[in-house]
Amino acid sequence: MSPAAGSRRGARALSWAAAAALVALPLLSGKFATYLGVRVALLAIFGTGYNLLLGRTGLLSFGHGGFYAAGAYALGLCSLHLTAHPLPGLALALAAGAAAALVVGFFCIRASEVYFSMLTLAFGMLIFAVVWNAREITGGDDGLVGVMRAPIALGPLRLDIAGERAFYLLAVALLAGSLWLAHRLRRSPFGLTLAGIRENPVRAEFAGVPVRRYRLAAFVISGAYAGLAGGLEVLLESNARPTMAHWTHSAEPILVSLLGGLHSLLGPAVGSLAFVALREVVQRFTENWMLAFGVVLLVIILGFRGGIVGAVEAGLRARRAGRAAP
Amino acid sequence: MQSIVHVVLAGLSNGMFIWLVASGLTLIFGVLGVLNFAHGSFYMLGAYVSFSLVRALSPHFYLAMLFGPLVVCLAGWAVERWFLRAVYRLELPYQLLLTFAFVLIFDNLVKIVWGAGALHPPPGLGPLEGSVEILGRKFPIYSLFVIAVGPLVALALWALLERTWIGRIVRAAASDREMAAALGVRVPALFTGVFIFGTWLGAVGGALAVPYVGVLTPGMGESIIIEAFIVAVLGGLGSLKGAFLGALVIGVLNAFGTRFFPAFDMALIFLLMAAVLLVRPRGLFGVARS
Amino acid sequence: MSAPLLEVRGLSNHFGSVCTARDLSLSFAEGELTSVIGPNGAGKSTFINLLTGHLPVQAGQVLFRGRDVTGLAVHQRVRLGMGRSFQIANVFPGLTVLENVLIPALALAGRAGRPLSRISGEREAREQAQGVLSRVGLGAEAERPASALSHGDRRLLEVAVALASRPALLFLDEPTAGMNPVERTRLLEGIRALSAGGQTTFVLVEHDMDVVFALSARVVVLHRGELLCDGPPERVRADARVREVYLGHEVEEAAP
Amino acid sequence: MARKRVSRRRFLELAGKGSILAAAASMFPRGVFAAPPSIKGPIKIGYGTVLSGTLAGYGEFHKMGALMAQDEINAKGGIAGQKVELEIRDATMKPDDAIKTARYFVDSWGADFLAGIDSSGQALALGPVMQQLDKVLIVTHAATEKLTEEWVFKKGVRQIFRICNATYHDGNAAAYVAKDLPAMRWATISPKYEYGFTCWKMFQDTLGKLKPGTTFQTESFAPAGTTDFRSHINTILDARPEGLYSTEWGGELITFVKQAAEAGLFEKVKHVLFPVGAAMDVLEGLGKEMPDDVWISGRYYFRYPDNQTNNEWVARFHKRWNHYPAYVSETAYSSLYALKAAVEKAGSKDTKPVIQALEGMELDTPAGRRLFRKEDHQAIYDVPWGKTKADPRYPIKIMGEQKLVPASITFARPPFEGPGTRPPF
Repeated sequence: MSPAAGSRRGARALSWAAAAALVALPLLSGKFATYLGVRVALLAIFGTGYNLLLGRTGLLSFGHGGFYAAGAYALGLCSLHLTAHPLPGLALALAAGAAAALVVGFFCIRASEVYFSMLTLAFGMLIFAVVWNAREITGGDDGLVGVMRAPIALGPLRLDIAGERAFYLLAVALLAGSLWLAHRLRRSPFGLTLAGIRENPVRAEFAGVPVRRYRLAAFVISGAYAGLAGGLEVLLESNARPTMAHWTHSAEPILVSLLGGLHSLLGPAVGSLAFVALREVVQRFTENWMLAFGVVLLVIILGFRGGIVGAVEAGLRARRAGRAAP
Repeated sequence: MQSIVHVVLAGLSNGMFIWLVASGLTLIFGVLGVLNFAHGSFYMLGAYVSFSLVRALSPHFYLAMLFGPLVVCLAGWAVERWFLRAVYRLELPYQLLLTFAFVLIFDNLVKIVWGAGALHPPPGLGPLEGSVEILGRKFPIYSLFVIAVGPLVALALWALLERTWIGRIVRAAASDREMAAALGVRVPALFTGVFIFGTWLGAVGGALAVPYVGVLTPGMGESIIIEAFIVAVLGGLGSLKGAFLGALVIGVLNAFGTRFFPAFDMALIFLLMAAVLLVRPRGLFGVARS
Repeated sequence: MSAPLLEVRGLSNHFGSVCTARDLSLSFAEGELTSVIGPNGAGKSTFINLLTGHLPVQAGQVLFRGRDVTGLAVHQRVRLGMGRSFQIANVFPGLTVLENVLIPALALAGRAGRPLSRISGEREAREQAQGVLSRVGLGAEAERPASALSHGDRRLLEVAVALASRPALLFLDEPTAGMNPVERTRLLEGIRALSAGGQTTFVLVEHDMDVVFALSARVVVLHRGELLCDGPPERVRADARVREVYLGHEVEEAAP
Repeated sequence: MARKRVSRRRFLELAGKGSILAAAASMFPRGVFAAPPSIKGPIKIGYGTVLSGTLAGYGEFHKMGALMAQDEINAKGGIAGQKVELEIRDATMKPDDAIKTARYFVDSWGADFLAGIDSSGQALALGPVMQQLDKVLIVTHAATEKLTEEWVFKKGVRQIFRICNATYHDGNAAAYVAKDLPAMRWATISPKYEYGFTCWKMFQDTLGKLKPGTTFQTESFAPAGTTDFRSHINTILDARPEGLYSTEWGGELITFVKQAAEAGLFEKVKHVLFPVGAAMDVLEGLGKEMPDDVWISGRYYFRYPDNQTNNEWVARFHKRWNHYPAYVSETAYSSLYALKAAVEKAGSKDTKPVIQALEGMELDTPAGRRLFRKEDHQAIYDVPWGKTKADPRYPIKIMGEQKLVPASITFARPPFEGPGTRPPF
């Protein structure tokens, strides 16, 4: 075994340990931290899927709140009218997010750049308006309330997720699954092709890639992630609301992706952690959290273009280079 | 008939506000290639600063509307010179995020300076106060004034861009900034100037909105910026002609929608934008940017 | 005799009031290295854009191996065996050189859409990609990001990307523009060799007359969207109208 | 020392009887309570309200009331001898932020009680959360009747109480005012969300029964954030109703009134009802631009009741903040006193005994005597309706002619289903 491979293995073990510690931390530091941990996990799922579209395929959507809401209402309605079992609900949420993304994507995918963004914004807001106005089904702006967190029953096995910790572990497990899938997608031929589309759609087309179809596929996958996150949030907060589809909510995955780093797998997850933690910390010191948050955003955009992950990587690289030089 | 005329008038006056905000947005996009989320904040700042000046300069409210936006230009200058300049070369998401950060900052600053509560301008608009009877129904003189201001601004902008040497330089820099730089145009300074001018337009919209809306709140720029975005996109990004037309269409359509198809009023402008973009992917007068 | 590789019938195109293609009809035979020349604004790039599907055809027909491809999307034509390069180097700048070539190789193999398998496991496509890179002389650069290549190497890479689709017919739009003499020679030698290999038929759009007359078996001259002359180099060189319109223009341009 | 013992004995004695006076006495205690052994440490109250965005002004008014209550209570010995600690946090108007705020207060900060909450969506979303957190929440602004009917009464979320009046007042009580007006054809411009829909429906149902033959011809609902009501106003003018009912509120009501005045609406439609028009932000915002002879009401009106408790409070409030109290100031202020009364009555700050103490409790507050209805935890108290008029003593319009429609006849009654549960009774 070469020393380099040994240190790589060491680094990998270290990062796994760090991840495990990070996951365990909320469990050890009280209920509220656990609750925030769940929110970080949900936002991270939302963002990780979203970044397959933004960071990987190069499409800036302003409508993913709509798919999030589709998932949320799918789970909510399923739970209230069909079965409270979380698994069919989550499956339905995922499918609803994907289906909504398929329909919206079909119309939007041919537009380019800003026009694509604005079209997705329009469709997201249409979903918002529909949810708001379909009061009989959705409860209007009051939202869909009273969804309960039933246990996951698999034959004789029953997983109770009503407690914070259990639900946190479920959310983290789903996040891990989401990250694993995103990781596999990124290093697959499909992921490479998406990156090619991001880098140069015209060249990709002339390389024999049906660009629109691939973009649509990425759009639908990210929609499915959004739907899953939306469904999970309904389980967490026991309500679904139209503002989930609002463009301000669609902006959140963009924010966390940029915050964490657009071009890395972990970027959105790290960005979600930073986003939730930052707001929480700032809010303890000042009512003017918007001001503080705005300033932090400025610093990150102007100072750390690769996001947090990018900055850390650059730092590590510099250290390694510094060590190698003498 | 009476109803239709008044619906159209209401739509026109509303459309002219959107136009004033969208014109600055469009100009900035057309020349700098930046989508400025913070443009709504300049609208808000225009309203607040003018509001304070109205009190100080009472009863000459029009002076406040003249000077208020100029004060806001300072904010525009600072944003462009110290921050925006750094992200011209970056992708769209970074630009949006940067300007979004300023939305948060300005909203919060306004709250700190002017308070969280809504502010209400005192009455007193001199000759523009009161209403006139049109077809047996009252219509505010001030709204008529706004309806007149919109096309005047459009005309002035057109003349400025098409008929003056500054306009020629701006257009040259907009179509090819490297070429303009090679010809000796100081592009950074020009961009700063255009951004300040765009800021001024947005702030004028805000100043004019003070008596029209009657309420000032931190965050008042957020809803109008979305409408202005839609108008700018509908007309074709970078096209002032398109933005003007788009604002008229959105204003009037919204008024008709509220009156005749209330079920759709929240979705109407989005439906319209989606429909236009599906037929014309670059808006009404949009051209491809390289 | 079998059908020509590519046949164009009555192709016309307008940009507003400007006519960029007027009732063009011609065909390209397999294995015959053809150059398309013409003064600036002659409609050369438009011609290629129309043939490859980059621009929609307003009137006329394009047949590839006897099959009507007029309405097909770009990627479908590529799959059938039509490839191209662009006037300005057009690669995937953020990816490595190998990845650049892998994308068309995977697309060709119908494996680009595989979502869960690993790139590193795509043996065949990788071998093919490496092969193409070696052929254009970029084999050693495989792991470098494309954006780090020199201008000439980037043009070579673009040709490699196009070749990786294994085109039967490859349009190269001014492939040597901006290259230094060494790079140019290398590229032209490569093209000559590949053309002789018989797998790919080349159609070049060129400015450089030396290149055109040294390489081509046939030269097509366009002028203002119209076919001015079509034949072996010697005949085109001798054609009076070509001399007047095309070379006259060249002389004009060269004059200060 | 002696005084302390007396008051404590008096307290226990009264509490033992379950007397309504216990609460009233504890509202302005004369002595300092010794801490009963079960109550330890400061009483921590987490207050969530909107402090950012366009409605942040409401949060400021909440804050004024809550801070005043905290300071006054602490100056007079705290709650059951323990100091009150108040933390006010931005819960925005979004349900998820409200939930996060509640969880922060309870799980992180260690709140004993919660209060505040502005939007109906937030209140409804908090239902199951409060059950899970098992802390008392006193809602001071959100008005949806579903909160108390569905969550508290039907689903048994006993932790939630509401100290402000509900949509019943805005819908049903308005109908009682409208029935005596010479107007048979009514129209509305109201918010395009559940609150606006619900109130308009209650108004129609109740008025339709009170005065058969009344017609409700036109409705124009304005989405949240509307800044241009001219098309809505045109809709109403076209329909030529005799009466206009509008549950627009806050800044949007101000904008609406200004634009309606410009369009001459108040000359064309003689009878106008603004159920939340007596809100202080509206009265201050419109000043003299508020037209005369419009019927207004709210969740509290600073000149009612005209008694010592209220008048002194309004004076203290005005002195400290240079504002007249908004209704959320009063509900915020009284929510702290309700908690004080409940804790002292229960002799504990634990959730269960405090809920028991609050249920059925009567409490004298600036807004008058409140009764927390046992079944649904809704505070029953009266807020007057009045016709706007100018008064030289105030920079704002106040109520001239007043009309009191008692809450007891306008609030829906448990079990909220079947005959006799909705007015008119």
